[in-house]
Amino acid sequence: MNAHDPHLSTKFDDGIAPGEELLHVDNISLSFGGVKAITDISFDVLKGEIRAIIGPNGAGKTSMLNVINGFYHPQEGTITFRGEKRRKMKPYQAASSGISRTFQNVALFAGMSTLDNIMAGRTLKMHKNFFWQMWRQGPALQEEILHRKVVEEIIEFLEIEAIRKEPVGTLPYGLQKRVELGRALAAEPDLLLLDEPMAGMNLEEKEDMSRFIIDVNQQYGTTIALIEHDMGVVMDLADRVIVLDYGKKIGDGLPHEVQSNQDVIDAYLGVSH
Amino acid sequence: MSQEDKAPRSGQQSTFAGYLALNAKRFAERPAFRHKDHGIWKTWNWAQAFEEVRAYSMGLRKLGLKSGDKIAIVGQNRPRLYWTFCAAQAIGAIPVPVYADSVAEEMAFVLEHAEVVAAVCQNQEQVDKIDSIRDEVKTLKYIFYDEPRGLRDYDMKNLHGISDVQEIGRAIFTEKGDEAWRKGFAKLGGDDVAVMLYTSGTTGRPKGVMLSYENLIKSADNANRFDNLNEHDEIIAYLPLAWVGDHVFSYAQSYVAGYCVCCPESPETADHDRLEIAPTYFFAPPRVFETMLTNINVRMQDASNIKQKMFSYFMDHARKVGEPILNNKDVGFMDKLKYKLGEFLVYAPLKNRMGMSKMKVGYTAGEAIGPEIFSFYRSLGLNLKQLYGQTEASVYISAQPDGQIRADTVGKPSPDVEIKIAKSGEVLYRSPGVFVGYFKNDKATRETKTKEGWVHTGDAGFIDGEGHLRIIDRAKDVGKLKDGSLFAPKYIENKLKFYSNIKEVVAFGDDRDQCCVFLNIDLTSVGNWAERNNVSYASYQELTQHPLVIKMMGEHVAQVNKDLASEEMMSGSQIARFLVLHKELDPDDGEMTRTMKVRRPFITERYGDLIEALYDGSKEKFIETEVVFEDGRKGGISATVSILDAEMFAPTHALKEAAE
Amino acid sequence: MELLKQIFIEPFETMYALPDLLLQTLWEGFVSGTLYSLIALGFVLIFKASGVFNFAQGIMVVFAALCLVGIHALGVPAYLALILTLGVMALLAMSVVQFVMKPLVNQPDIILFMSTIGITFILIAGGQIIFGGEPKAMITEELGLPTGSSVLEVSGGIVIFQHIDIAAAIIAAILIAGLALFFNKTKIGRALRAVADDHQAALSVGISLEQIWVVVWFAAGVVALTAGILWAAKSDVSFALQVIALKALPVLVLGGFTSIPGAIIGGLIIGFGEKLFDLYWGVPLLGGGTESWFAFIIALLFLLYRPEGLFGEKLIERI
Amino acid sequence: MFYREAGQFKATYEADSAKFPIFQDKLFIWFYLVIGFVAIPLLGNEFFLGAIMIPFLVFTLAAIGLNILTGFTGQISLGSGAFMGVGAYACYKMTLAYPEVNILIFIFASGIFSAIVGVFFGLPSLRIKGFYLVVSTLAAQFFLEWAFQRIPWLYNYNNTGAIDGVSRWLFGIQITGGGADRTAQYIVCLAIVVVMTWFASNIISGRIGRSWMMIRDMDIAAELMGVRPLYAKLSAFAVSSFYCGVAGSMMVFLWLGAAEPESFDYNHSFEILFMVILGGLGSLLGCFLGAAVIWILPILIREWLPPLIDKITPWVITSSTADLVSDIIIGIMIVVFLIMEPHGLARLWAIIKQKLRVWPFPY
Repeated sequence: MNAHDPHLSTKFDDGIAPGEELLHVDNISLSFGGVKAITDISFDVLKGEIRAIIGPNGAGKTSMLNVINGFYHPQEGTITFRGEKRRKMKPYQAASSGISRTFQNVALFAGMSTLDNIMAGRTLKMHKNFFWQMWRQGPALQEEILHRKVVEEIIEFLEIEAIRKEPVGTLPYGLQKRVELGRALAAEPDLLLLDEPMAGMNLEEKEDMSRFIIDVNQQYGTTIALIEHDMGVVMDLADRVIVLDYGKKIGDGLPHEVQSNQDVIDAYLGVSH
Repeated sequence: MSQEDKAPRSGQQSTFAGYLALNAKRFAERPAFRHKDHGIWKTWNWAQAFEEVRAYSMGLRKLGLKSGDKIAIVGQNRPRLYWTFCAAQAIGAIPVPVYADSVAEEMAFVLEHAEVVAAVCQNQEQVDKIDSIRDEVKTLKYIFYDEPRGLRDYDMKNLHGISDVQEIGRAIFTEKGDEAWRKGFAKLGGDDVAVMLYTSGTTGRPKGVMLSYENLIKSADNANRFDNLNEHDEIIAYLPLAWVGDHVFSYAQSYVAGYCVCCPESPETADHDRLEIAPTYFFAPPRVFETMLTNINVRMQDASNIKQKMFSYFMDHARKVGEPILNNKDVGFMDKLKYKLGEFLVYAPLKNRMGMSKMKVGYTAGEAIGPEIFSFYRSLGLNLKQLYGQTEASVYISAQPDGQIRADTVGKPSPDVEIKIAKSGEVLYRSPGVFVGYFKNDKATRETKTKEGWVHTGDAGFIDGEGHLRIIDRAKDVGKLKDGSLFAPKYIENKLKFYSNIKEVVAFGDDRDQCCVFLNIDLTSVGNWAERNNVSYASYQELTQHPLVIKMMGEHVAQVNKDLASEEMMSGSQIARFLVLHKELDPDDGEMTRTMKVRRPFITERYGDLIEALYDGSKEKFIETEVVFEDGRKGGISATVSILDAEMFAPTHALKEAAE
Repeated sequence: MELLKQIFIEPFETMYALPDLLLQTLWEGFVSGTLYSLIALGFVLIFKASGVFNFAQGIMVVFAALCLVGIHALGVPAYLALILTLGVMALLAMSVVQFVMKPLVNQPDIILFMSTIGITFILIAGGQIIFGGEPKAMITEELGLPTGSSVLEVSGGIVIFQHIDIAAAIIAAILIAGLALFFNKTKIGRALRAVADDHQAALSVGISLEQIWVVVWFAAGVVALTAGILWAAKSDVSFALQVIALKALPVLVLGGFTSIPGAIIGGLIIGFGEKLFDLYWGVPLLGGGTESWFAFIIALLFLLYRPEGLFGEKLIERI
Repeated sequence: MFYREAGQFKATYEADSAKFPIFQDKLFIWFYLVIGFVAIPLLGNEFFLGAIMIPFLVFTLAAIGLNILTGFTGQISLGSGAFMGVGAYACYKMTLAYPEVNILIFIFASGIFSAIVGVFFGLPSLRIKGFYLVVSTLAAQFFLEWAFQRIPWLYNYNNTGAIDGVSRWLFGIQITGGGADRTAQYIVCLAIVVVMTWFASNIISGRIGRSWMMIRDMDIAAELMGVRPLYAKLSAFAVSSFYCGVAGSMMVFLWLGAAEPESFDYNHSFEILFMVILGGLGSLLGCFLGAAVIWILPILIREWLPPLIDKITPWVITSSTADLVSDIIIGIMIVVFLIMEPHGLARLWAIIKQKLRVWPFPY
């Protein structure tokens, strides 16, 4: 039945073999009006892994994500993504080069339904011009339906069938986060940035979300960089962990290595610098 | 209906594969299956369904499955799982549907007992479950799955997607045609076992009921004729595949009549999907009708005053004339007119919201339905009926013919069914639907089925003056209080359960001084009540022990006692004391069966302390209970449960007689 | 070539040749600039304290002036009429807060903005029904404001300074200084700023949002009244004034929405700019009448260059 | 109550994403189309068509234009009156230059000119948001108004400084200029509005419409999903101004027959904004409802209020006072709607419809 339909179930292929370097961040420094948010941070993300960035509040985690997807422009340093080196880019350029993300405080399109929100994630994949859109027949409709099918796969994947046509504004927080993940996934990203995907969730929701993140990683082979506050979750989820504190990198390695790193322990226990 | 409907249908077939082939010819373009999948209803007509099943079946054979092999089916209602029945049967294999939500241990027992060779799973979750019990089920060789999600990287031997199997089958078909395959099932039929259904059973281990082709086809054909079902009907398949009802309604009858089976997208969306499809034939256990009515009432309570008034005005009118109109009785012109107005303003919209606008006939069975609930639906003009059935009978024992519907009976014997009442009061029946036997359990077969073909239902009942069967209780449950009064726990329980605030009841009394009950509140209904009355509570447990809740329960119990007092046989077993349980009875904890029937012995054991407290006069009792969470973890909850005396009444039937 | 000459050379030749005309234009620009600043100040007050972009500020100017003239026309002495008008403005402030701001608290800014357009409509139509639509003369003398003019001779020509203009500049300066003091030095002024920064925090330290709003709307009313009197003293009180009042918007754009000094400097830039442009470029090249759009186009160009205004704070967007 | 959705299932994505997925809604639409195209031309008199229906349609189209920008893309504009003017003047100049070309072509082509102007004044929206944009669009308003007055070429050096609808024919019926057939004008207007509403709803439900709404709801997230703000905002400005432009040329050629610069002053921009707010931001249906209320209410008040006041009170009011009264009522309605139902009449209708769908339940 589905043999000829487009599928998400093929792994997103970007020509980079698993385990090779997908993203490399070199000596990034970022400041706002003299206040340093990030100081000289370097790290890499390998294709196919789940990379976690952790650290106490105000450690510069979100700023780091914002730099990666072009929302903030670092004063120093470069970012190499899929072999292309750059310092400055516009967010939509980041999006079109294959970086997609979710937000700490859910940033859904509140006036639209779950379906439309996830369809929004397909924006970059849709090309039919204005005049076809105006008629909404033939190619434009075909394109719309083609992408609807992909979106429906995501809806099924995230088990949100029941809220397909609900306006997202009315959904409970946990579901909103799930829809947001769906939207990011709809872009078929090479690199998926998740900003505190489990913030404000209860235990059950956290478990669900962890499962989805792992599923995304395994089924689509998507490389994931995520920020998380909760150490416990990260240790189970991530392949490798970076620890930031006060905008500096204080640890980088496998979860258990990082966990036993004295600097990291101090940072989390709040030992003064 | 016209005479044609009464005439025997052309092309009687002996197997379901035969019917499928027939339907592919006679109803080629009519829809056979619908499935809400990825947001829209995908439809297969009979011709397509035939091709799908043929490819599937031929693929199965190619992979090495053969006649007599048992194939387990694990999952929710999905077209491909329904196809599995026929695909397996066509090569002589025997499908064994299993409750998808049963825990691994339960499943292991069934699979092991049935000696299944292959398991067809809906998705990764089920595959994992089956895989985890592989060691126990030595015979299991193959696992098939419907939804490939997450299974891509499984490195498991003999794991195939159904669509892969179909590919294999298609290849063979293009190469060699389907002659050999058709011949394979042509010689089947009659007493050959078509399916094995494991009854959950209120006691002991599940038993594998073997039903033959003749059992199923005969019953299905009779039932279709009884209710004039044909290829234009649609049914929504949402009940467990392993349950005989679903097997007969959504499989056997569908194949025989050629009607369309619609599978909802997911259990959560089942209600909405029913609304979209608007089935013409609908089955639900009383519980479902009850929940629907509760939801209607709860939602109406939030409606504006005018709307509420309008609603209750027209519902009162429906109660008065709705059933007579449905039964084609004469009512006054004004009443008819008012009913028409009510139809426009209330009844039709209500049926529309419930997805029952097109319902030709609906059934409820499995348990007694509250008379209020039953007549509510009927008064709306819905042809809701009751039937009485068992797995061992291929469902139908008795059913209510159109125009002879009463809440307290389960109807007249179904076509070709004979019923007799044993001296003990137990109901016995004999019919073409009577099962072949229990798999690997001759002893149980002999205990249940006599040499003459009579089957013990295990239920006590009687035939009333109009020839309708009435069921009182499980035969073995009907007992006596120490003072000799008759004690029918189910009867009492049902009376209580008819209150929307009460979800479940367990009555005790056999061989005891008096009758006492456990109550389970209905969280939807009581929670809503609490909201409206500003009763605050932090947990289910707290709500159950709230003085106002207990008071309300006490009032319900008193009302039931008053009822009982008016009945000659029952006035002796009025409820003396009651308590409200601090936790909901739950199949995960083993307190109920998967079909949501109370497991009395288990409860007697588990809550022994509470029962004791009911009879020793205590005012309250502390209890600690172990519970199993959804993910399988275990935990404990504890509470102090209040125990109260119920208001009892002097027998009124005697007084009435005296007054006359 | 001819055009370039007309744009880049001839205007300056004219300026040099007729310094009295230049000086007169500059003075007029200065006076209208002060008045723009004053109107813009009304916007800034409300915007700072409640984040509301009060589109009705322009019509409040007209309404206040009309009210004053109208009450005086009933035979009420000028100063009493002034006090009564202040009362009306207070009443207006309270009604706006009670019936519009309070019910709309926590709504998106855009909704609040649109509600002030609604208020504009009500005030325009209401003002016309109560006071009539025809232009009226301002009661300049009765209020003790100077009339007449002084003449200054400049290299062969004369420059006329209307006394009312001088008074206007002085009164505007005093009012602005007073407001600046009020904001920086008084307790309630500081509270206003606290509210603007963080509603929740302000509430938690016991500042009543409602009172604050009434105060700022009233203050904006007073500013509007002053602007109305001064402007109408130069022309007449009429509804055409509200279009002029709209020019406070480009002033805000230049100055930044939250900055009082910005409002002053922005007003002056617009005031000087539009007079000079119209005289030296508009009339000879474009047929005149450019004052209606000059301010807006300047603001537009400025926006492209520096969206946050001259003195506005640069926002760092967070996600 | 009227809705009977049970059994209306969707077997294809086309059907699922149809404009009127519910059968009863389809019926309503056909009903309204029949009323609009058949009943009204047959029954309506000169006054009803000329003073109520045609202006209603013209303003509906302008409101759709503004709603695309403000309601769907979240960019406020107070320049729609002037954009209408651009359309009107462009159409006037074109039909004078090429009298033989069908006027309908020019009515549509005039939209292109106002789209170009709209894009120009929309440029600042790339850098600025919200209130600042009001200033930019007011700049368009005042500058264009000035241009209509001061550039004689635009009004063909008429002594009056006004433009008038030259006479043009369509299928042998005079549809513009003095003595044009009102009924024909009405039908042309209705056809244009129906077609353009259909286009608008198509665009809105597709990729471009979605990217507008993404910008409106959360511009940062939109950008990070790959929406280029430049394209999204400017396309909204272009489409919006196109609609306003067509509405403007309809106003001159199919309704008023003539226009002067004041016909496009900023009061018109307000009026259209009010239609959008009252009707419902982000709703096409709202444009119809808003235009109906804002256009028809004052007419009713003007007709009914003076005699009524005359009869029941000792006072006498003129019809211009009645106009002021309706202004106040509209102002109050705006405030009340913003407080009670910020999404306007369309949302009100949506709520009623929802109630009817779930009838007799409240939700």
